[in-house]
Order: sequence, then structure tokens, then C-alpha cells
Amino acid sequence: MSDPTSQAFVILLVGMITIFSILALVVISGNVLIRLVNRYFPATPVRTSPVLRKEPTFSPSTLAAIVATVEWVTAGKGHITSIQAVENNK
Amino acid sequence: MSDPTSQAFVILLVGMITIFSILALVVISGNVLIRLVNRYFPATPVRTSPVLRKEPTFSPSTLAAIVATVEWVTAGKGHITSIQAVENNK
Amino acid sequence: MSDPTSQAFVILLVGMITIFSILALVVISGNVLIRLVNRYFPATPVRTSPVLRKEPTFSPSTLAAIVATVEWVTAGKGHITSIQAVENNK
Amino acid sequence: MDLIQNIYEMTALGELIDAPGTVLMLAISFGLLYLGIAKQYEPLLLVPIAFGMLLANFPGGNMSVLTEEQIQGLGMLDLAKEHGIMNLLYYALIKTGLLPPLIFMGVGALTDFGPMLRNLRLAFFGAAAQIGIFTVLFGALAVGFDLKEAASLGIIGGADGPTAIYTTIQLAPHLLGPIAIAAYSYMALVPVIIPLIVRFTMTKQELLINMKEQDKLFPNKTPIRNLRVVKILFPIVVGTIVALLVPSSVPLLGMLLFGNLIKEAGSITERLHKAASGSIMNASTIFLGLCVGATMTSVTFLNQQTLLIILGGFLAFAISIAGGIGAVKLYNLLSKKKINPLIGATGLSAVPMASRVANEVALKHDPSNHLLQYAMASNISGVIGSAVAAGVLISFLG
Amino acid sequence: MDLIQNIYEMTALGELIDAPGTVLMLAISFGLLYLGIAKQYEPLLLVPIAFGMLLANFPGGNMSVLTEEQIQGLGMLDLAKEHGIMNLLYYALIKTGLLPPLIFMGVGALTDFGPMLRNLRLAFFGAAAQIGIFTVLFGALAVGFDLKEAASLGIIGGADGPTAIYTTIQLAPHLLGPIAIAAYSYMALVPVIIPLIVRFTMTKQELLINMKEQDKLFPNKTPIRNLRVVKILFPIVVGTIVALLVPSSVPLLGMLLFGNLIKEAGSITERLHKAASGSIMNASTIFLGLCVGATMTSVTFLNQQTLLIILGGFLAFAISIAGGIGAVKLYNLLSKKKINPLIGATGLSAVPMASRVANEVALKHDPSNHLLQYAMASNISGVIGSAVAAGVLISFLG
Amino acid sequence: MDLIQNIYEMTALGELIDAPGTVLMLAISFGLLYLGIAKQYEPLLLVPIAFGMLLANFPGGNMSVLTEEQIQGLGMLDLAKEHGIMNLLYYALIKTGLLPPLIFMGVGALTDFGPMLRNLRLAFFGAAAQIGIFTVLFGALAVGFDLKEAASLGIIGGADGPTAIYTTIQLAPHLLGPIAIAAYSYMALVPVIIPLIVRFTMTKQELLINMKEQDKLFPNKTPIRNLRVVKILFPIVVGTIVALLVPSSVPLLGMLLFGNLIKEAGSITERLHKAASGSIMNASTIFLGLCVGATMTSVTFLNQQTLLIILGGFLAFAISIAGGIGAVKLYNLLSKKKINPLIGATGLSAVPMASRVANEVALKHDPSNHLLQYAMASNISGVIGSAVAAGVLISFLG
Ligand code: NA
Ligand code: NA
Ligand code: NA
Repeated sequence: MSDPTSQAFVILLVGMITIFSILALVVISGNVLIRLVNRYFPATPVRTSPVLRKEPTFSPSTLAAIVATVEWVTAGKGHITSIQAVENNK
Repeated sequence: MSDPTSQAFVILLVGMITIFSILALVVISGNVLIRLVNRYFPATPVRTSPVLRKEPTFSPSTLAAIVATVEWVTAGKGHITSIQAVENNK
Repeated sequence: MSDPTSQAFVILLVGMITIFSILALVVISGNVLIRLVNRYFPATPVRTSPVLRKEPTFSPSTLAAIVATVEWVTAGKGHITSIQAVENNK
Repeated sequence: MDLIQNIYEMTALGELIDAPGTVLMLAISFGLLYLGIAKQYEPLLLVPIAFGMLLANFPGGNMSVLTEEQIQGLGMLDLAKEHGIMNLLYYALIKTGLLPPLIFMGVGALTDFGPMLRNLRLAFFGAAAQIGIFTVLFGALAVGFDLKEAASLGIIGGADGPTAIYTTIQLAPHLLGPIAIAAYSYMALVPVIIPLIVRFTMTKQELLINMKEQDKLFPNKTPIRNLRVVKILFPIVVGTIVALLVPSSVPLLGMLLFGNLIKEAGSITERLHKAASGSIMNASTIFLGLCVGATMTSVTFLNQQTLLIILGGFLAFAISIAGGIGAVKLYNLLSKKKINPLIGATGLSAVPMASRVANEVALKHDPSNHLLQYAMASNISGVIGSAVAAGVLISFLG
Repeated sequence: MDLIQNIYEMTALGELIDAPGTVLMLAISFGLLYLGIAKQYEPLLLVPIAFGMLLANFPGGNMSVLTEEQIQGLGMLDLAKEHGIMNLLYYALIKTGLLPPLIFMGVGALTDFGPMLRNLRLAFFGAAAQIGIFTVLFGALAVGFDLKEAASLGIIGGADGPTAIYTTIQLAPHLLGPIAIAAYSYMALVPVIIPLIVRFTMTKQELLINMKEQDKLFPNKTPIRNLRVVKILFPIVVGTIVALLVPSSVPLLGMLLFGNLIKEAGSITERLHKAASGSIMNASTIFLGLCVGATMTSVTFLNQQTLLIILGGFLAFAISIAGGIGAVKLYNLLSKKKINPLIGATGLSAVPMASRVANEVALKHDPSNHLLQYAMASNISGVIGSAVAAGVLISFLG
Repeated sequence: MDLIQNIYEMTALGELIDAPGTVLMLAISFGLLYLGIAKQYEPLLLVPIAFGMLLANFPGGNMSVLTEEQIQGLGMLDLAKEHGIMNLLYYALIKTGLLPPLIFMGVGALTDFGPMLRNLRLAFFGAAAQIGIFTVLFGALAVGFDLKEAASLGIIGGADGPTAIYTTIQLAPHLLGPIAIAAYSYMALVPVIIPLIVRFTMTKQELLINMKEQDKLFPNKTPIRNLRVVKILFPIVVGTIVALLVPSSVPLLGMLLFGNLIKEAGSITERLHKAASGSIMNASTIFLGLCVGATMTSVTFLNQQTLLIILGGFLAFAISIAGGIGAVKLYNLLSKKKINPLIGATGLSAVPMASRVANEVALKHDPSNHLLQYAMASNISGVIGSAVAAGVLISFLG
């Protein structure tokens, strides 16, 4: 299309404009994100597990019972039968 | 060969018969297996290692001596030189 | 070139000569290596880290400070941001 | 002006405006990420699938999987050069049918056949609960799918992700995305679906059947005197039976049983077990998820077929569960020793979630009725059942 | 006599005598091993690169990577048979552009965006510090490189190994060796280069700017009430923005953000995180290093271009650092709240070495001026910056 | 009737009846599983080999490896589609010669050259104990093998699995199965073979030679003042020597020494070491084992050649051991300082089993004669010896 040097100049301009735009968008959207989360998901104070929310079907005590039973059945092998074992073994 | 629906019907029949047969065979052979093992390999009461049987060439005490020597030679690096190291390092 | 048996004979000769030569060179160069290292890098008596030499830019105390700061920043996640984290986390 | 034109052409904005469906695809991938992360629906698969979908739907990124017609004739190197790494990964690892068997090897390396061996008889109900796979065939044919597509839809009723994906790759690869999503979503929804079907099919009295009491009333099981040896021999024996009778299921079941063997052989094969259940399985899961996600662009996903698959998949699940329950009821008619029909419901597989749910349901009606270990027996056998079903389908239609 | 002839022909001695450059290559690989092991210059890359170079420079070993012209038309199997495993690995894993994105997935799985989120504004300086990439273009054109080669040279100034390698594979694969070595060497030399540039561009007064005190004087940051949720949503949002605007950077940034997402999603995707940051990343690093090393034989490496790349790479680094510093100075002219220009210097990336060095420099002038966490913000954003730059270059020239 | 026909055609029963040899193959694979699991003969290889064999021998499973003539012209994708995942894995990973070097990298990453460096002189006997490789050549030619096949048979005498497999892939891939099985079986049988050969070749007096006492009588070893530095430099130096003189052994030895280097470089390359000795090595072992097993169907395995290989492999082992013993005897004739000929017996490699056995034999005759650390010196050098032998064979015949 054009000689390399002027093409390099276009690349320089487009490149730096793009990088600045992207990082500006990252900064802006990051700030928006923080504000939205602050408003709609404010801190959940005491929380040891890093998981957002537990599957609500199981009450903790029942879960403990199940886990105990499973461990008994499998003679304490820990992981039980499938990927999903990880979910509730933490 | 034939229209899809009748082919689907054949697949339904063959499929369910096969699955039932296979699982029936699994149940039967599993039961036979349990009986055979019960007869020919009855429980070996005290056994911490999950391995069936040790290589008979080494007496346990000699083995311990070897392992100790190896650890000394290799300055306690644990794994020694090759895959086989795993065998006796358990 | 020649019949298989005489070719096998050449391979036998070349093979054993080569193996002996290589292992002779390994023995010789190994000995030279040990002597050179003995002379130019004699034992560094007390040394817990297996690393040859630390990057001299950081004094140990500063390093400790940095690591501590990083751990604080990252809320004790341990590995920080990139491969290089390994270097100073030992 | 030229500069702005340059920038605009580089972005995906033009393509977005031309293909408004893409925005919907982004929304769907956000929805799947929400289900995977916040709701924890099978996150190990749904998170990579959703992210793969997100990346695939920006055309300039060269991250969407193309059809075989579009890439025809290209070797691996040219494929990567022209169509990017997602197509390379898809055609090298997924389209070749490699990853599902590798993941099955890992599943085997994590599976304990102990509960099944202790209640072998119950394994039988893992057969009945595959009926959904085959009955949905007819409905799918009726609404216009061809037989191969119908079979891929039906296999969702096997409630086993790698099996569904493997079958679909062989029979109807263009439906891979929606079928994988339906399969994993319904597996995640098992805590909702099983209670629903149970409510319509089981009586209060049946829910109260206590397996342990029945065991005490009618003690007839052979005790296992040397579980370790049985567990080592079991995968070898089952492998031989299956390979003999349904060879087309060997890539799946053979690898599952191999994985199980290197687990049960103990410390002597610990290194292999670690690789099979760890690095190989985890890496395979990442690549499988990303690639399956990358097959879903607005063109391939936003159509009536996808909706029908979502609907059909649910039917397949429901019929399978009902089939398992029905089979137990039939058994109870003929036998003095009663079985809780929940044991049939878990026969569809979705291991171990289905067993947990069944246990939960039973406990709700009788807090002393722990039937988890019984449920695991039919639950695990359901994995074998659907893999055999896949073998039959591939053997007839592949 | 014949026997000795036989032995002589088997050895690489003849080739060594014919190509004296090989001896120099051996010396260079020993030198790189010394830098990698004794001096600990990016050992994870330099050690495999140097050893790959050592193995490649004995012609009979069939361990050197050939050009695409030399292997033209060969499938993977024939390639391995005729040209050995290094060519197989190179053409299957490197030339296809697969490993850099996989390594980026691992980098993402090890990256904590926390410091950047806490000081988001500073992320902006990760843009300015990419200026070296583009300015070196002109110099490179002037000394005779073509535009694609010049772009590959310039990307060294992005101070990010996988990005530099990915760009070079796409634009000028014949320069892969020297560019990879220059990129990793200068990243290792950041503790020397940053202080050098700082000495020529910053005043004592600027060095003493204390970020924490400025924060106390002008407190205006939004506190983050739920860091975990923000960290999970951040890679998704950034991924969408980048994919929309610079799709050609998606293979790199998309994988980086996916790796980060499976890290931040926590225990539910722990298995995937372990694979991404462990087995996949480590194996990729080994193969990338060995193959990059194997591209460097005396023919491809010992020429003027290599020297120009070494020189140009340094310039790109230096200009990038100076650009970052300059941008902060400009900001300080317009704002009451001052920023220490060292925060600009770390914008080029080389994470986390650059941040440590900047912190070190600040502490030398004021032992209470800990700015590490601030430096990390621009430092991490520099990774995004250079990946975007790579996307622009590939989109224009690829 | 049609239905039963359908079912029958789906099963492998018909093929079984047509090819009764298959039943024998199943029996052999059961036997190998027994040896691997119950007898613990090299379980890491024999268990996957046996299971691969089991899966391969049911034709409909598409799990047996075909010859190059049978797959001619197919790319990877079509290969997988038409002939299944085992052929894909075999042709992508084994036939290309990739996995043996990768496993050697892992072996290197687990090898400690310390014992060899402490008794470097003894390394010499790792050369003499390779004589079995070459002498068996003549016998093999005599019974009808061609030269390439004879060389592959001979390399069994190197007592090193990956070396034997690598050589056979290059020279006589059709014999891969029996040669791999013979190699690993005899390595597992070293506790039987070494005492057998020792009984026929060593006197009581020789068995009582106490290495430590000889060391005290004739102290002449150079002490190592900085073992760590020596251990880092050693693989680099040896790599250079080998690459210079036998370039064709570089794929094996180069990777072994690279693996060792990243081990000895310590924490700075810990990530690479972990990958090389962990995930890469373990995954490679699984795939190597399964694929080697899958090459053995009744057609390729049940013939006279297999029996001759089993026999010839034993001879190669026996002659190698005797050669090592003889070389020590020769040395003892000329030197005042005596060496226990058991040190020669361990020169064939089979690390570290051979050393343990030699130590055991010595202790039986003198409970204070611990020679393990001396045996390890020649034992490890035997790995280098047989890899060099492989290089010579491939260079002449490949
Ligand atoms: Na199922
Ligand atoms: Na950068
Ligand atoms: Na050997």
C-alpha cells in the first residue's frame, strides 16, 4: 500500500492509541465493576471457603453425614468416584 | 436398509438387550470372582501395604539395610536412579 | 557393501571401540572436571540452598522485606505473579 | 480518517454489527459462567466451555472451531497457521476422539468399584436406567433429526459427559456444543430432576423401604474376604467381557477399566495412577471444555435444533430415571426382599451426585434410612451401561 | 583403515572442521548455561534454550530445527522420521503457535490482579511503557530489516517472553532464536537496565515521591468491599473488551484471562488451575525452550542480524522504560497528587522483577518508601499492554 | 433371527472363532498382568503393555496398531477416524520416536550421578558389559533375522527399556512388541539372571573381594570438594563429548543429560524438573506401554520370531553380564588393587535393580561387604554405554 516507513508510522499511531484505549477501558470498566460489586455484592464478612455459594440442596449437617458415610464405604480412600467428588470434599 | 423408525426400533431392542446382558454378565462374573477369590485367596489379615506380594529375593531386613545404604550414598535424596526406585521406596 | 556377517563384525568392532572410547573420555573428563572444580570452586562449607550464587542485586534482608510485602499484598497466596516468583520463594 | 478506518477494521465491531446473534452468544456464555461459578453446575466443564464460547464469538480472534468442510485438506501445521490454535486443538484432540477416552481413564482412576462389588445385584438397575437413550430416538426422528443426530441426542440420557461427547463426535459432530452443554447442565440439575421424577412415580411407602433392614431380614450376600484381590481382578474380567461383546465401546470402557486397574494395583503403579487421574485428566478437561465451547458460534448454536436438543435431553434424563424406578418396582413385585426404587433412579449414572440426591430424598422421609452405599452400586454400573449403549449406537450408525 | 574411516564418518568431527562456526555456537551455549545457572538469568527458559542449542549444533544428531522450505510437504510422521524429534516438537508445538498461549494460560493462573485492582489508575502507565516496541520499528527499518522482522524485533521492548515468541512465530520465524534470547536476557537484566535508565531520566526529588503519603494526602480510591467477586468478574470483563477491540490478541490474552479465571474461581476449578499452572505450563516451558534453542545453528545465528537484534532489543527496552517514566512526569505536571515515576518504569512488564527493582531503587533513596504494591499495578498492566501491541502488529502485518 | 444376527455381528465372537490365536493372546496378556501385578515385574511398563494387548486383541475395538503399509497415506485426523485412538497415539508418539527420549529425560531427572562420580574408574566396566548387544548379532543372523532385526534383538542386552524401544522403532518396528516385553521381563528377572551367571563365572575368592578394604589399602581417589558444581557441569561435559562422537545417540543421551541438568541446577529449575520427572514421564510411560501392547496381535506375535527373540534376549543379557565380569577379571590380573567382579556384572545397567542384586550376592558371602555404592558407578555408566551402542547401530543401519 505504502512505503514501509509510513506504514510503520501508521502502526505506531494505531498501536499506541489502541493500547491506551484498551487500558483506559480496563481502568474504567474495572472501576465500574468495583462499584457495582460494592453495591450489589458487599463483603460477606466471615468466610473461610473461597467458593461463592454452596449448592443449597444439602444442609451442612446432612452433608457431613453423607461425607462420613462415603468415607466409611470407601474405607477412607478420600476421593470417591468422579470429578464431582472434589466439590464437597474441600 | 430400512426406514429410520424401524431401524430405531431395532437399535432400541439390541441396545437394551445388550446392556442387560453385559450387566448380567458383570454381575455373574463378579459373583464368581468373589467366590473364587474367597476360596483361593482368602483374607490376608494383617497387611499395611496394598501390594499383593513382595519380590521374594530380598528379606525385609536386608532390604532395609540396602535402602539405608542407598540413602546414605545419595545423601538422602530419596529417589535414586530410575523408575524402579519406586518399588522399594514405598 | 558386504555380506551381513562381515558387516556385523565391523559393527561389533566399531561399537565396542566407540563405547570404550566414550566411557574412557567420560572417566577422563570427569576426573579433569573434579580437579578443576576442586581448584577453582573449592567447597563452600555451610550452604543450605542448592543454588550456586544469588542474584547480587538484593541483599538478603531487603529480599526478606520484599517477600514479606508481597505476601501482605497478595494476602498470603504464596506464588505471586509469574514464573520468576519461584526464584526467590525457595 | 484512514487511521480510524484502520482501527475499526482491526476490531471485531463491524462483525458484531453484522451478526447480532453474537451478542446473544455472549449473553449465553455469561449465563453459563454464572451457572458454573456461582451456581457450581459442573464447573470443571462449564467454565471452560463458557470461556471457549466467549473467545470463539469474536470472529477476528480465529478462536472458533470450523466444520470439516471448511478446513478440508489441511494438515495440522496449515490448519494452525490459517485457523488458529483452537482448530488445531479441536482437530488434533477432540475430532480424533482422543480426549473422552483419556478422561474416562481418569474417571476410572478415581472410581472405587467397592460399593458396587458389595451389592453387585443392584448393578442390574444400571441397565434399566439407560432406556431414555433409546426412547428419545423416536421423538427426535419425529421432529426431523436424522438417525445419527437422534442417537447423539439420546445419549444425553446416559448422564455421562465423556460418553455423550465421544458418541457425538463419532455420529453428529455439528451438534457437539449443544449436546455437551445439555449433558453437563442436566447432570448438574440432577438434584432437581431426580426429586421431580420421584414425586410423580414413587409412593410414600416405597420411599420408606430401608435397604439395611431388608439386608438384615434377607441376608444372602456373599461376604468378600479379600476385597483388594477382587478389585484388581474385576476391571480385567469386566474389560474382557465388554471387549468381547461390544468392541465398539472399548475405547471408552477399556480406558476406564485400565485407569481403575492402575488405581487398584496400588503403589507399584502409583506413578501411572497419578498421571491418569491428575495431569492427563486435568489437561484433557481444560482442552475438551475450551474446544467444545469454541464450536458454538451464533451460526451453529442459535437455531431450532439447539432448543430441541435442550428439550430432548431433559426427556431422555427423565425417562431414564423413570425407567430405573420402574425396573425396581417390577423387581419388587416378584421378590420378597424389597429394594427402594430410589436405587433404580440412580442407575442413569451422574456419579456420585445422583447417589447423594437419592440418599437425601430417602433421609427426608426417614432420617435413619441411609442408602448411599446401595445407590452407588447402581450409580456406578450406570456408567458402564451408558458406555455400552454408546458402543451399540456407534456400532450400528458410525 | 576402513574401520577408522567408519568411526570418523559416524562422529560429528568432520562437520565440526567444515563449519568452524559450530565451535563458537558451543561457546555461546556454554555462556548461556552460565548465565542461566550461575547468574540465574531467567533459568527456566535460558537453561533449556542453551541446552537445545548445544544439542542442535552437532549435525549428525538430527536435533536442529530446519526451515519451512527445507521440510516442505512433509507430514508429522515423515518429518519425525527424516528430521528427528526436535523438528517434530517445533512444527507441532511452536510453529503452530500453540505453546505461547498455553504458557500465557499458566501465567494467568499464577497472576494476582489484586495489586492492579487496588490501584487501577496506575494501570494506565502500562500503556506508555510499550512505546519502545513501536519506535524501534523505524531504526530496524533503517538498518535493513523488513517490516515484519522489524516488528518482531520491536516486540522485545514488550518485555514479555511468550508475547515476543508468539509474535515472532507469526511474523518472522527465522529470527526466533536471537529474539527469544534477547527478550529473556534483557528481562533478566532488568535489575541493571532500570537503574541505568532511571539515573538518566529521574531527579532525586522524583525518586523521593512517597506513594503511601500521597495516598494519605489525596485519598480518593474506591474501597473494594468484595475482592473475591471482583477478581472473578475482572478477567471476564477484560476478556470481552479485548476480544471486541483487538481480536488478534485473543490467543494470548484470552488464555491469560482464562487461566486467571480458573484461579480466582477457587476450589471448584482447582483441578484445572493445577493443570494450567503446573503440568501444562512446565511441560510447555521445557519444549518451548529446547525448540527455540534448537533453531539456532551457526548458519542461522552467526550473522549481523543477530547483533542488530541484540542492540535493537536493548534500545526497545530502554525506550519503553523511559516512555513509562516520561508518562508519569507528564501526569505529575497536570495533577496535584504526584506519582513516583518508577511506577512508570515498571510498566514495560517483566513481572515481577521490574517491580522488585523499582521498589529497591526507591528504598535506596528513602528506606521507608515501599512502593512495591503500586509498581505491581503498572507492571501487570504492562503484560496486557504488550499483548495488545502484539495483536496490533499481527493484525497489520500477519 | 435378524436381531440375533445383528447382535452377533456387533460382538467380537465371530472374529474370535475365526482366529483362535486370539485366545492365546488373551492368555498371554493375563500372564503378563500376573507378572506385572502379583510378581511385580516392572509393573510400570508391563501392566500397560499387557492391558494394551488385551484391548488390541478384540478386532472390532479398533484398538490394535496397524503396520505402516496398512495406514499408508493417512494424515493424523483420518488415521484416528479410520483406525482409532491407539493408532493415533502410536503413530504420533511412538513411531515418531518421541516417547523414549522423553522418558529418558525423566530418567535423567531421577538419576544421581554422584555414586559414579565418586568411583569414576568403575564407569569403565559399563562399556565391557555391552558386549552381549553385539555378539548376539551373529546368532540372530544365523537363525534368519536380517541385520536390522538382529540389531534390535541385540539391544535387549543393553538392559535398558527406552533404549531398546527407541532402537527397535528406528530399525525393526514390526518386532517392537516382543522386544519390549523381552527387555522389560529380563530387567525384572535380573535378581535371577545375575546370580545364575555369577555362579558359573566367579570364584568364592572373587566374591569375597571387599571394595572398601581395597580402597583403604590403595587410597588414590581424588576427593570431590564441591560435588554440587561437579554435578552441574558433568552432564554438560558428557553431553558435549557424546554429541561430538556419536551424534546419533543424542536424542536419547542428550535428553537424559538435559533431565539430569535441570535436576542438579536445583531450585531455579525445579518447575522443569518436576515436569520432566513427573507429568511428562508418567504420561509417556502410560502411552508407551499401552501402544507397545497394542502392537501385539496374534498375527504379529504368535510366530517363531517371538520365541527366538525371547531366547536371544536372554543370551544377550547373559553375555553382557559375563562380559562385565570378564573385564574385571582381566583388570584384576594387571592391577594390585582388586575389584570385585560383581561390579562388572552390574555394568549392563538395569538400574538400580542390578546394583541391589550384586550387593545382595556379596553380602551373602560376607555380611560386611557392602558394595552397593561401587556397583552403582558401573550400573549408571551402563545406561550411557547402551545408549551409545544404540547410536552406533542406528548410525550404521538406520
Ligand atoms: Na449412564
Ligand atoms: Na509489556
Ligand atoms: Na546398558
